[in-house]
Amino acid sequence: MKINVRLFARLREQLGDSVQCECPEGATVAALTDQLASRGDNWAQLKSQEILCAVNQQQVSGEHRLADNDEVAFFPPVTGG
Amino acid sequence: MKINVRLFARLREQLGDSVQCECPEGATVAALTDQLASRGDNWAQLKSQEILCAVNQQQVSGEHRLADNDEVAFFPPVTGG
Amino acid sequence: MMKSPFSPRSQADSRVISVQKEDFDVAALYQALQQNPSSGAVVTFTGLVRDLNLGTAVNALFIEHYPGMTERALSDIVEQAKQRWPINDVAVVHRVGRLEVNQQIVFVGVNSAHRQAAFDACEFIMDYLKTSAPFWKKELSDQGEQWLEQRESDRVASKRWS
Amino acid sequence: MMKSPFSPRSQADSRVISVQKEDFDVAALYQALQQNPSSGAVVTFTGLVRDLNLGTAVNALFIEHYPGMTERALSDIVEQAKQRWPINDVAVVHRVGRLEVNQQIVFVGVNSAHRQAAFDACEFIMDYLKTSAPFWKKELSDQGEQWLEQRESDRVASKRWS
Repeated sequence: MKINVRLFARLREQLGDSVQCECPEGATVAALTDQLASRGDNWAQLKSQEILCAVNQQQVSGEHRLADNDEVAFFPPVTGG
Repeated sequence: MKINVRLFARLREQLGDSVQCECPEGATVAALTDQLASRGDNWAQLKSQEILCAVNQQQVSGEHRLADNDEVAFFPPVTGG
Repeated sequence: MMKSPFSPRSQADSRVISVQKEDFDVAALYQALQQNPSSGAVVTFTGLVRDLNLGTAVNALFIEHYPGMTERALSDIVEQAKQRWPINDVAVVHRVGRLEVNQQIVFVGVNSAHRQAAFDACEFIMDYLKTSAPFWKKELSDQGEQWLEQRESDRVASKRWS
Repeated sequence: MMKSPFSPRSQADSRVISVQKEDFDVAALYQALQQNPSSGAVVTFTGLVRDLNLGTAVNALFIEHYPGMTERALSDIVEQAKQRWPINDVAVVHRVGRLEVNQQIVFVGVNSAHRQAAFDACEFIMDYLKTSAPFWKKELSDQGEQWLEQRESDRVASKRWS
């Protein structure tokens, strides 16, 4: 299935705005994170404890199961206000 | 000595804006309150627990000793804001 | 540019304390509080005349004060707030006389580097004002005139800071 | 009369949630919050760009957000506040893009019958916004650009409500 990955703040600056991934049916967020982390050095930081993940604009944990065409966002802790 | 008594809110409406008193040298606020209370019915309420007293615009307790020409104010609990 | 009620900016932090019949302009008061470059937070409180109090339909309020003592009490409260929190500028404005429903009664505005100090100081000033500044409110309704009683909740609120 | 951003007054209480590049007008936002006759209290918070952060002289901020998710997160936070406190109208405005020192970043305004609910809800919204709305700040100083880290004090502040 096709997954649209978006990145924000320092992740966006280091890894780019967005990337398209192919994932096996029923993959979890954790599996997608592993797949992205294997791309090389800077991508490994997605596995850091502090990086947050949202699927279709709702925050989720690693066990969340993905569906075709999901929008998955990775970002550092928020600092607005 | 001469004491200027001022009244506020419902005390002012019932007893008048102000009144001049003659007090013996070294009289306390409590003594002045007794003296005023003896004027009759409506004046007795000055002895109520909830009535506050200020001398020269600073809140004081009954033991406070008065001086000539002091301004003494009696008023109910405040309700501004 | 609008004249700031806060006197010279290069000087120490300013205080505005005013007891007045006239309405006040929240926009101008806010603007003055916004101009301190070391303030990251501005908190304002405005009290209004409500149309309903304890089940009574209110037409208007009449507010009496003790000229001189009121200003002194407000200064004391602001001074205490400045000693307790790292706040910069403070403005307290309270109206007296007859006020109609929906009109503004009181404004408290505080700025500070950080938001928690600004929130706490603003609440503290309002809580103390409610229990220790000599103002009295009379409610005017179709049932007649009535001096308000101090609320137990206001006594509790001011005690939590001591 | 100024057009109110709060749509029809006779309807249920209103919410304004806006994420925008443009500056906002605190006077207009306040005026809308002041017009509810059953509100006796209006509390506003405004966050500003400070000239100094953790010892660094700041020239400007750049704020990034996640369009769509940010608005949804702010709506959720306001909804939670409305469930916890008897508040009436709420306005939350947050700017994005480049902001200079002393400029306005964020506004939260709440009205309510009584002041405690208005103060608490306003603080709650700010505390949750700081830890759960997807905004990121980059600081621009003479030392270069730097993404800010979330403060421990902000995590603690948001936990006190749970």
